[in-house]
Amino acid sequence: MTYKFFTPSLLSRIGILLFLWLAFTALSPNFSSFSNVYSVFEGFAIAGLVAAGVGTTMLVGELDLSVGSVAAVAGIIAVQCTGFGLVPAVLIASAVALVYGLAQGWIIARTGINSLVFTIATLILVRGVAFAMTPTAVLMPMDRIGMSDFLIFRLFIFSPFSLTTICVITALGLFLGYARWGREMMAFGGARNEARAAGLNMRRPIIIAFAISATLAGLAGSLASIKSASAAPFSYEGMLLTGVTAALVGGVSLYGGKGTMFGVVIGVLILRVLTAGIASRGAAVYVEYLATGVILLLVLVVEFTTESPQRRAWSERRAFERQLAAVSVPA
Amino acid sequence: MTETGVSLLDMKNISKSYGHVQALQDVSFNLRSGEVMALLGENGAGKSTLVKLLSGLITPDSGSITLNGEPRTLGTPSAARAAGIAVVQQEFSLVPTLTIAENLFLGSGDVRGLWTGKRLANLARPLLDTVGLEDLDPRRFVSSLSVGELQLVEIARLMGRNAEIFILDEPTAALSDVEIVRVMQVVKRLTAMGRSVIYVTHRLGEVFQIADRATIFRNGRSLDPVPVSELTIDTLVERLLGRHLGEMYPPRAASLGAPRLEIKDLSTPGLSAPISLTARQGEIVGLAGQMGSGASSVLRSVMGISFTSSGTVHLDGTDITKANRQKAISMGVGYCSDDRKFDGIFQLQSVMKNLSSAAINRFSTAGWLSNSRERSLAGQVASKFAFDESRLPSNAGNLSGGNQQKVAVGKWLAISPKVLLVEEPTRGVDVGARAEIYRNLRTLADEGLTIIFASSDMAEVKGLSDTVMTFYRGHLIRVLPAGEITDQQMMLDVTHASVSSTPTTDAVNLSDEV
Amino acid sequence: MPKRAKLWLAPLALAAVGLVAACGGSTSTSAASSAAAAPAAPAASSAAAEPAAPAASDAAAAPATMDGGGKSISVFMPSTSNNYLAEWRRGLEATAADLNYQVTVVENNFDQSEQDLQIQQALASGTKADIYVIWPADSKAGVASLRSLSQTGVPTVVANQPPPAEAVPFMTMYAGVNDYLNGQVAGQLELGARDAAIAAGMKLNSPEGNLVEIMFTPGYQASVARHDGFIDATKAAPFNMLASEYSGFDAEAGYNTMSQLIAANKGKGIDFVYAHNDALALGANKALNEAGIVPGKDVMVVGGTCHGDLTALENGQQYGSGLQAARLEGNVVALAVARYFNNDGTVLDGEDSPEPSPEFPATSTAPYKYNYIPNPGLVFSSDEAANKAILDDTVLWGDTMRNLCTY
Amino acid sequence: MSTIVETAAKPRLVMSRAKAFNVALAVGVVVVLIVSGLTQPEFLSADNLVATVRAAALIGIAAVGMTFITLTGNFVSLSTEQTAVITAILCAMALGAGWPMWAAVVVPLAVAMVIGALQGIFVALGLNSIITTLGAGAAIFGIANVITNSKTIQARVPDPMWLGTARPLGIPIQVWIFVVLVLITMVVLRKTSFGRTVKMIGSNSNTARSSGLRITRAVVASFIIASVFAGICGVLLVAQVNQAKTLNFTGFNIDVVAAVLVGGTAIQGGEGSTLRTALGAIVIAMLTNYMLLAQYEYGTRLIITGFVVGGAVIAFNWVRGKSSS
Repeated sequence: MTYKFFTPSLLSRIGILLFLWLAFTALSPNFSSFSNVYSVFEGFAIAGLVAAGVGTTMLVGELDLSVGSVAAVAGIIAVQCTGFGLVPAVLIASAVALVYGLAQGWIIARTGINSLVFTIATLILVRGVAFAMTPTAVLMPMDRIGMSDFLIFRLFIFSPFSLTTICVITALGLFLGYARWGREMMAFGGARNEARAAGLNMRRPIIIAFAISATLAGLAGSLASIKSASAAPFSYEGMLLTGVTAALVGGVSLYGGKGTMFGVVIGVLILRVLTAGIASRGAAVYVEYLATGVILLLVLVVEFTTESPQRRAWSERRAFERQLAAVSVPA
Repeated sequence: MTETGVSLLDMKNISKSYGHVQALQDVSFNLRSGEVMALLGENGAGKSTLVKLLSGLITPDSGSITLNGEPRTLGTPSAARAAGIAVVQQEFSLVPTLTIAENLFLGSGDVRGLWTGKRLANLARPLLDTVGLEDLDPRRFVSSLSVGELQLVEIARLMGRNAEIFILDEPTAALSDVEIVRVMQVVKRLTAMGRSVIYVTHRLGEVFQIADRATIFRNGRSLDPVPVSELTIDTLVERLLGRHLGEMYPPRAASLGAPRLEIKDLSTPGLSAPISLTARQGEIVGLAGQMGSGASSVLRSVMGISFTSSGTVHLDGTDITKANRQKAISMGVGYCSDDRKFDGIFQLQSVMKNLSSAAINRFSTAGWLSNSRERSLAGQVASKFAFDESRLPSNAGNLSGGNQQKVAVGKWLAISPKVLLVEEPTRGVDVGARAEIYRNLRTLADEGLTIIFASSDMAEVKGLSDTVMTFYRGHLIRVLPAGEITDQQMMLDVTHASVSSTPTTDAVNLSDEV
Repeated sequence: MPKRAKLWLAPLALAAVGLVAACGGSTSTSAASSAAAAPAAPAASSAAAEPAAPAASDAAAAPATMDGGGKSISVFMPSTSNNYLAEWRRGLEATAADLNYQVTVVENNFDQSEQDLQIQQALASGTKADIYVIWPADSKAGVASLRSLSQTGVPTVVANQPPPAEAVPFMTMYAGVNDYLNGQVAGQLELGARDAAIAAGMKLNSPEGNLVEIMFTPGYQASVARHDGFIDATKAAPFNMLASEYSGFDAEAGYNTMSQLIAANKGKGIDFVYAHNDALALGANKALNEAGIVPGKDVMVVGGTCHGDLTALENGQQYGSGLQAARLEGNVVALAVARYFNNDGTVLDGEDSPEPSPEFPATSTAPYKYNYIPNPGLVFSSDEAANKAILDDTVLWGDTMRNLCTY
Repeated sequence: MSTIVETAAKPRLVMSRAKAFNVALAVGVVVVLIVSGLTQPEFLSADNLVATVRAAALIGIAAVGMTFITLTGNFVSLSTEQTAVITAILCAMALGAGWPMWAAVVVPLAVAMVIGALQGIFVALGLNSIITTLGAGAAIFGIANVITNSKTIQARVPDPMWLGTARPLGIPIQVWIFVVLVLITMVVLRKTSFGRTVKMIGSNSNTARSSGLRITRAVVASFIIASVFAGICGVLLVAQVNQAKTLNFTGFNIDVVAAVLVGGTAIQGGEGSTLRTALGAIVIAMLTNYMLLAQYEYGTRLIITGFVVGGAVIAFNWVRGKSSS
């Protein structure tokens, strides 16, 4: 059993994606037009960044719930910093997010608190920071509105925004697949006790994962806000759910260690095709909710049935170990 | 087997206490280069404290450690690693989702930057070769390896970190005999390369096979190391317990009652051919077999855990073939798996709740629990299984391995069972607690309970059972009264040595474990 | 245990991050002065209302002279899982159908970035609509999208909330509610309530009368606009404002906020309540009743946007309401579009703030830059039959208030 | 011949864990009360305290229900909000259609029960609870929109339902229901074999299975309880405001989870109590109420709430680590 990239579970997801695409094309022929592909990729740009970030925390067996709030704060910072130019503004906002992510990761690694629990607190807290930063509710740098043009400038089916996302996700995928620290994160997520016994630094993977998720959320929030030429403190609340859903649909396990960035990409594309397809049919948003719910349950069942019994026994065993590990203090 | 090796590690007058509990008291330990030092002792005698100390997880309260003639402190795991001390974990430290090569370098920091398959494979090759895994592809996922291979990969990893002193903590506990042979060969190879090995084990037979000297711990104190050549099993046990063991195994049943559990032509996943067996009231049936032999499949099938494809199971004449677990339990069948941490005990619950967990119905009326009935039920179980009642309120996870095992097996008494099915009744349990468990099981059988257990420990099967059944690869090989089967025959059966010629003579000797 | 010792650092580190972020914020917020005095309504807007009432056939008999000839209106709006938006959409579609316009709607889930995308997609597809209507997802955000729509040369109508002054050049016109006006109407109603209270011999707890204001959620521009309108309308004879509290949109939120405000101001006493919509007012009424304070007798409650449960208006527990109807907002958009095409794309400067009229407006003249809906304030008394009559007999643009307020 | 040589003295610490949690929460409540009473005298008025508990009631009821799911080791339910919404809508529709009150309450709750049971069965089959409830929540919300056509549903009950406005002994009925449900669930968890099973599953589901405990039944029942309790919130809302729409209960999921966590229930299951969850909900409500009285800015309020939730989970984690290490 050597490395197989196209596992049955990944192939089944690609199948779902193709099916959705063909179905919508059949319903409305111009669904496959360049412009639509372009827009699917545009949507992919934001959701992809968030899903990749949240997915990374899921890969190490944690979950960062604060991404939406972080994106909102980053968006506000970026919009406020547009005076320095687009790239510096995005970099500053992402850097603040990075610092935040490092701090959050450090606390989680240090205290050993379940991140699902801890980030519920930061989700509230950081949202509060967003409100505290914007007494006037919505920020609009009208004089610098032209900046958004660059982000939606169209290159074939891509824009600078979607290209940025694709580059970032590719880099992240390579990092997780081939860099020492990335492999350590996968090892850590896959089998925490074993990784500890192997002498792995038990904090680094967590800190890196949370730094990545916060940075990518910050990047997504700042780019999206500059693109909208506005930032509001209540923005991006739905980002978390989209990100988690996409990662799950893409085959990232909530228990860690299982999943690839390519899977995340497929997951995001499935959701984007669904959203674009449903919106283009003029249907109400709640139809999308229904469809997302069905897709999630479908993926769940597919997962459940394609997983081999040994693999399942192994995940059960590991879930059990995590349960035990969660109550003991990390070394 | 270099008796002349120079002293590599010298620990003198080490003491360590946790609160007011003295774990190590004035302990001395000495290891020469190129030797295998067996480290023996019951659970709680201080072995694991010493191992923790050597691996840098804890620091001693007093005493000195000298390594290669230089005084050392091993305050942290990384300091211990840097000093060349490596622990081959009892619970494996390999990550199943990574490849062998990746695992070899995980946590070492030796290979920085990019981890591409080819680069790692090239680096991994020589390491795997040294532990006799020449034919293993380093790019394979660890999840596809057998337990023995895992252990060897683990050793290879430590080789890669230039470890001088290998601490093997019960390396063979979960291995089949064939794999044990492989591990032993590698241990010999290590010493031939001048590395030293501290070999912690409960299996006394292995001491004679592999160790040069043995250090015995008793109640937090160490005895002077003794060359193995000067020891016999009897003297070893005597030193270990500080007394004569007497009979490890209680006498067999004088007479057996009526047939209680009748299995006819049972076939289930794990069995290659249908089997039949009849267990009588008061009888202890031992199913001997290596991992994957099908011995435990029989138990799991009876319990309704795994699917029974054909055949019948009758309990006192009632057909329970199709019974699920709850039904089986209500009929008076108890089952204890070989992995107590996984599904034997509730580590975070009190011993009392553990003991009563299988019998909630017996102290509840229409769904309402009665605390007093629960207490008295747990008290009865505790006294039957020689369990200290004052421990009922403590969390099961805080008990020693032996006591945890007693909880895992003993809790079934709460259902007043007719039949008790046990896999590996004494895995990872020290000698003293073993004897106690054997005695308890025999007492229960004498009171009329039927016990069927599966074990890969041949001595245990022979010593405890009234009837022995041997299994090999899904086939029932032989059924004999325990008194009529020889160690030799059992070992041949379970390794199928009579047909295949793989096992060495070493394997046969392993059965003389206490 | 030395590891635990540094645990207290954790909250500190968090605080530091928060502080850094907050400082970054406060320095530059001042730079981003929001000019925007213009009123706007919230996206996840106010109101809620009754389902029932026969979903009111749109009595909107549109002027027959303005046939759209099947021109296409492309609408970008947030989710109709919000009942106000759903009613708005129905109003728009009904009038558009009467006037022979084709409507396509693209919804987003109150997500500005999603709306940006949808607009980009629409623009990239190359097939242009004859006119665009955009209801910005995030309050006043979405300027960039408005701008890219305007750059296509296709006329663009902004709905529900006018853009800030700087973005006005990007829009052809605005059609919808005037939240500032809505606040003013409420202010005038509250002034009337004070007169009525004094006339009825109600003892005020302070000479000006103690007032609490219950607003929408924080960050909604409509709250700001309504608050400003209310303050301006009562500038001459201000109330003693005890508290101005953010709440939510539904009755439960109104109830919770009010019950806590009652407790908080027990010593001072509350005479007047201004709730930004009638759902909040309904919840506030419940809380007041429970506390033994009878609305309409001990305290005067005024609400904003009208909303399905009209019992408080009928039984006189709510003194008055600024009756803003979601369907009219939809009607007025389609109407403005038709007037625009009927006059070859002429848009007059200034604003059109029509008086409430029973008939559906027959104007086919050119639209104005700002086309508002009528937003009458209705006063209710203790006479239930009379109150019901007000609701049933007040007809606005061809339908009764009761029907308009029921969605 | 006992051969047990063991590190003693652990049991005492472990036994005190539950007590330590209760003490921690009680200390938290007292500190909040003292500090707030000193700085905002209105805070301690009986009316205000009742209003605060009333404000905590709905979140508290749902959180008490969700505690069962958490105790079984299935983390949390992310469909609580949507279940409450759809129950409220069905209840309002039934009342609007002229059904008698008992039927308008019982039938929607039965639907909530079915919703919970379906999710419970999925989870008991081995599917991940987070994904199951996330998907179910999305689907339920979609269905809620379809059946209401995005309109507000009016209950049209001429007189306010007593279920919404009654105040026996001057205390709102919601508070009574809250208290009664907390007491019932406390008894259920401590005194029934179902409650025992729930905790044992959360402690180690594999051992629970091998001990013959009825896991499927208990997990399904836990989801039913959580779902029905969420449904009760929906019914109470309708009783209170006479109407329902899909946007009610926005943000409810997070609030409910926060209450469970501030109550110190172990997220991995097996340990926790509904009383503590209830206290968690009340602590959050008191904090919110205090900050409202003290006229804090909205952003500041969120930041402080975040700190309190974070502080609580850090504190509980610390207590837990101390008593189990």
